[in-house]
Amino acid sequence: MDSLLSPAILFFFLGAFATLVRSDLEMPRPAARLLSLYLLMSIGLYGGYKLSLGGIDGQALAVLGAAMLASFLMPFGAFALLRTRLGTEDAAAIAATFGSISAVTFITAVAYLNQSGIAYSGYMVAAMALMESPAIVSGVLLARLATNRAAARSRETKNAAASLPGIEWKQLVSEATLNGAVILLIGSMVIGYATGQQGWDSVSPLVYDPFKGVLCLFLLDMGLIAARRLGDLKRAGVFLIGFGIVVAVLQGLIGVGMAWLLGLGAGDALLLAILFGSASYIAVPAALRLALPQANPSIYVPLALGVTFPFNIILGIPMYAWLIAQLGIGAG
Amino acid sequence: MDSLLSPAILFFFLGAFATLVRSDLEMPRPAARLLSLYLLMSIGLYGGYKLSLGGIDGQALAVLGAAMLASFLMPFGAFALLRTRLGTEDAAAIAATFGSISAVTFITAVAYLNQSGIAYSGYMVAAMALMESPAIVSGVLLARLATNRAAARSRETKNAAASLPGIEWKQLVSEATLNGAVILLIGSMVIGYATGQQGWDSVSPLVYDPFKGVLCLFLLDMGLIAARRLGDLKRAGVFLIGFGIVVAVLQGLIGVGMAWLLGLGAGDALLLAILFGSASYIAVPAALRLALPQANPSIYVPLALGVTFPFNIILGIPMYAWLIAQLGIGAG
Amino acid sequence: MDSLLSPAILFFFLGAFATLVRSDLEMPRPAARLLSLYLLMSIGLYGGYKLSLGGIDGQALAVLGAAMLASFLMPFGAFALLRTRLGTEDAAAIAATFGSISAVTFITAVAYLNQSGIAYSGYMVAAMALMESPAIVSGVLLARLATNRAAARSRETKNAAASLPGIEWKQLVSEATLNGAVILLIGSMVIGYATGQQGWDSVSPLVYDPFKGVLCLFLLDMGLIAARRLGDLKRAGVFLIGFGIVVAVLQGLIGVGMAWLLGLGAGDALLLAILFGSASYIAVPAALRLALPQANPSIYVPLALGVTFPFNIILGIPMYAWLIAQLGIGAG
Amino acid sequence: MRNVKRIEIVIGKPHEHVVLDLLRNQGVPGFTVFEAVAGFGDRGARDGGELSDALVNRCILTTCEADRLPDLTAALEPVLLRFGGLCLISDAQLIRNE
Amino acid sequence: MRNVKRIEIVIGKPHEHVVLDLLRNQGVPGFTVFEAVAGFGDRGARDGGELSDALVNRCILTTCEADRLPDLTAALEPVLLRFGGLCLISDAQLIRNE
Amino acid sequence: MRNVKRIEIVIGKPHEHVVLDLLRNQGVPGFTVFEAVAGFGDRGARDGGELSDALVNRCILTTCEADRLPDLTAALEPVLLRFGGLCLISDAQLIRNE
Ligand SMILES: Nc1ncnc2c1ncn2[C@@H]1O[C@H](COP(=O)(O)O)[C@@H](O)[C@H]1O
Ligand SMILES: Nc1ncnc2c1ncn2[C@@H]1O[C@H](COP(=O)(O)O)[C@@H](O)[C@H]1O
Ligand SMILES: Nc1ncnc2c1ncn2[C@@H]1O[C@H](COP(=O)(O)O)[C@@H](O)[C@H]1O
Ligand code: NA
Ligand code: NA
Ligand code: NA
Repeated sequence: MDSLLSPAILFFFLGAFATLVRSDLEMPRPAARLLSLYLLMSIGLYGGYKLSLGGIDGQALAVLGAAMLASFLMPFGAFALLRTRLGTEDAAAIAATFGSISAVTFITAVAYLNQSGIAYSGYMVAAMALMESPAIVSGVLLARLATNRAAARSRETKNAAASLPGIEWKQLVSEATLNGAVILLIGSMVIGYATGQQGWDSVSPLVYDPFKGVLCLFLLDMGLIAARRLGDLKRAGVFLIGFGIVVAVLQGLIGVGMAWLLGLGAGDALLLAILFGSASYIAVPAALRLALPQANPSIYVPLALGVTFPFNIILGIPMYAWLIAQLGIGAG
Repeated sequence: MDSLLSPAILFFFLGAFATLVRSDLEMPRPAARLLSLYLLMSIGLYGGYKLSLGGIDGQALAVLGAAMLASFLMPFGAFALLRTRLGTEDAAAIAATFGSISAVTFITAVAYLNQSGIAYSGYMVAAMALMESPAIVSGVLLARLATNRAAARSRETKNAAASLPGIEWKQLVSEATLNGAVILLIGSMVIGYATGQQGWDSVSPLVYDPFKGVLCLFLLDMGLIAARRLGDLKRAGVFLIGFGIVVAVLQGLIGVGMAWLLGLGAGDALLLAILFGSASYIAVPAALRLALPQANPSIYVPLALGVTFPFNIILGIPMYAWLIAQLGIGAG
Repeated sequence: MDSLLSPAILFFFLGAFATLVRSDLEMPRPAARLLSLYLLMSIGLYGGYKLSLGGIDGQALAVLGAAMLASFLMPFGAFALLRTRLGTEDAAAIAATFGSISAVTFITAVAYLNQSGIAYSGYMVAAMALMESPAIVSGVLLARLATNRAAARSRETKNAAASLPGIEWKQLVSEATLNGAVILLIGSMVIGYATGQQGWDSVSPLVYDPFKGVLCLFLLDMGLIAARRLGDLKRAGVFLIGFGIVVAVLQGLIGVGMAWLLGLGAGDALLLAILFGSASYIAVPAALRLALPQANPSIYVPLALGVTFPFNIILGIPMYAWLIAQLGIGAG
Repeated sequence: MRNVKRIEIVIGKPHEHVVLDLLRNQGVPGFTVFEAVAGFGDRGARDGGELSDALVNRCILTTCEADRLPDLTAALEPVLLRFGGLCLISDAQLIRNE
Repeated sequence: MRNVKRIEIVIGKPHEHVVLDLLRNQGVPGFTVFEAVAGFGDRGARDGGELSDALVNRCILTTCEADRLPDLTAALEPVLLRFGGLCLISDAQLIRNE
Repeated sequence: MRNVKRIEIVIGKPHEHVVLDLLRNQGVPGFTVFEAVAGFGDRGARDGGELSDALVNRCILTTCEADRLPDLTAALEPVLLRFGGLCLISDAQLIRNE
């Protein structure tokens, strides 16, 4: 469990501590955005560069397909569970965030693998990028199916103005897939792939060498922000907090199982687990504000950011790594 | 034409693509400003450092003088052409932007030279810095000469309040030369020159090693912004778009000719061509808003940014490089 | 006095020059904040890393204790002097800023030592962090003691609403010690210490290699800002400007004396002198706005920023270094 | 100097373009957009702008003639009902190069 | 659309939380916060925000019912007297999902 | 709490100092400046602030006594005619440490 002692994780604790003791430490919003662009661009270029060395084979394609499908399907299960306690749109929104992924969790897992000397494949970055959007579509679909009749009933009342109109599918799919984070990630990967070794040599002094240091700065800010969301969590209640851990772990275990089925290496298995088990607080919320405007962002953002994210980077990553080693996945 | 395949250019395309598909990808304004300060400081320090190794000789002085003169004179020709279609102030403003230079185009050309292993001189950075301002002065002068009488005629009308009052030359020259970009560029060059090898060794891990990577991030943003200006361009019309390419190339060719006359090396010749043929969207617009407030920035900025800049970094640089090689300039 | 020729100091001059000639050069606020977070994090990690190599011995503890005590006591002398000319709260606020320290001055001194090849100890970073807060407490204490009776007298008048109510000591101490800069500094030091060599290797490409370059960018901005404060200084008058130099030097000399008493090495002696002799314009003002709201920030900030800071980085550092060498402190 | 209606609209950044399109359709002569650093309303706090636009609010300032106001508010109301946020309208005098 | 009081408060960033706590206690339905880039008042210029929050101003926009205004201003006045800044109150019409 | 005129001026950042000098000359007691992230008016869109100040708008909020208003607007009008932008004036009540 030495991930607990990496500088990046410790800076996350430092940020959370600063917020909890009511310090005025803060990272300006535009600075945080710049760091986040940097991280997405870096991981994209690196994935593309690794792909340019290896290439994509049948197994890679299988992983990509399975990842996308899982991202689309997982929200259905989560939604059913959430509907026992929450309204339609909130349930659909939370299900969507948990079907999608957290790029920062992925990046922290990559840093963990690098530090532990465990190899992983460039196409896992592609898997991450492809898992961002499908869950948004299924979230909206779920909300739509469930509210179809309710909307009809309330057509005359004032709330009708706020009810879901017919989904404009084209617009929805484009919003889901053309999200800034997705574009930057896929675009950087394509550029890293296209420019190969020569391109990598020219950009790696920015995107590779200082990467871990930048991750420290960014996780410091994540700590500041995540702890600020704890107030919202109190209102969310025990059920949701439990959901944010239990369902994340269940999805992570599905990822481990799928890695085993697909015969992935240990590094790729860890990354798949963390993709399945992480929840989005960047790409998905931005899309959901448009697609599910009645869902309350003060519920789905704090859950992904204040519960699942810290759980994953502190406990989830070493736990899955341990499990994968125990099961002997990729050890053949 | 392998400049098309450098990561920086590809990131420009990625940014433009993201805007065109209406993605929400964006670089926060303060982050873009920081990157732009970084690029100016870096190129200034590098030029100064190179100068400290070599020194300034007679040829260098001749280039600097010729560059400044050209920057002052070129707007007269452009203005005459533009007046056939546009009002005085708009014509003067566009002429000024095209007489001045684009630092980012220059920097992209420097990256191109580095990648192609072609040498160039440190004083070319000085030439760039010195070419920023003279065109602003000639632009204002042109507007003044042309509106002198019209202003007298309209003195009684309401528009008089908005007409050009007597130029305050001292203020104008100071605004033109004390522009932030000019000061940072020249100041960094002086500092790079004064602190020589020891200074360079202390700053190069910031200003040299990650330079190409930062250029990628910055060109990503340039792509985002340039594509956003395409709407303005439609209103500008075919004449102006044609102007933005044809006049740029004409001026670039004057640069090539002058390089030939002055007996410059191939790298310096390319940089001179690109200085002559590029148009300013940073330093000049800021000065013109004060000096020519009636000129419409939604015309002169999009032209320089949305037409001439992409043309130069995509086609102009390799084209001039090819021409210079064909003519055997600097190959002696 | 070759500190005058380091790029960082020259960029400070460049920034001041740009402001004085009314150039529009500026660093966006969020960018300056990011650089300042970087510098604090870097120096903290570096100090912690150095501590992890050496460790803390009795001498280190003596230095830390002496530094904290001095930071608490020095404001009493300064306050007595300032009360001859200023109101209670303004005097207390200025005394507090001069009892505290300037992290950027410290960092510039560290860069000076590195460049001159003079060694210093990791625990000096701890000394800096510990000296940030005590002076805030003594400043508030001084204001409280002095206004106790005055407040009673004016209780009936309108100004009473603005008079100092009973100090909430718990809140004050927490605000003083939980200031963002202090937390980041101490937190980074702890992380640097805890993660040792391995942690340092992973972050040093960000926090060490480009450090001097970032300092250039930051001092450029400090120059821009400091020169902008010169207008405020005129209103402050000759007495305060003299105070900003003479009292700074006196405190710096106390630092030199204490270094001699404690038997410190030359590098540590210089750092102690500069800690004693510098004044805070980051952490203390933020805390004072809450603790002494009647004190005018347009007096205490410009003094620390526009007088004492430039004096120290231009003349103070080389002067103390010269003195320490003359006195043979740390020389065997 | 003449009388106009001063209109300010607080809206989530993801919905900003909807309002701006609406204003353009209503023919307002111009607008100015500010970004909020924090907000609080029925749906909790909005201050997580460091990560995504989902929790960022913007404020749009615009003007219209008194007789155009009813049309504009009628068009605006369903948008605010659907996406949250608010609109404040007051009387003002305008100076401008028209 | 109904009549409310539009309230805007300019205050130093270090004192922002005092005002926000006060507003919450007074039961305002929501607020929006903007950050100023510069300010000038009795205590000189406020434009050194690059280094610390000490010289940063914020502006809080909120609303209240006309009959709640006296309570709110009574609570606000001592805070503004103590910490500086100002409060502007005007009449406005509100559109909102309530 | 007393009546004042609330004045807000939207102006290009390159011209901001002209307006601020004017306000100081007119003796306003203080002002607060905000930066816009976007603007639209007769001269097209203003949202290219990433590169230079040319396309950045600022908004200046200030107050003045009712009887000083005519002087102030008379001084302001030619500046707005020359440089573009606009000024909105409304009635407000002020709370402040004066
Ligand atoms: N009474 C109010 N005054 C000012 N801003 C408000 C008010 N109510 C809501 N807002 C703003 O509108 C946003 C959305 O409000 P809501 O949909 O109620 O959560 C909030 O985050 C605030 O920025
Ligand atoms: N008349 C005014 N109009 C607008 N803002 C003001 C006014 N007076 C003061 N301010 C703002 O309030 C802050 C504090 O004012 P003061 O306490 O007078 O220095 C200033 O920095 C300005 O941002
Ligand atoms: N009616 C309006 N309401 C609010 N802001 C406006 C309005 N008209 C113009 N502006 C602002 O003033 C700037 C300059 O306007 P213009 O000179 O008409 O292009 C615009 O970019 C807007 O930010
Ligand atoms: Na997931
Ligand atoms: Na040119
Ligand atoms: Na001190």
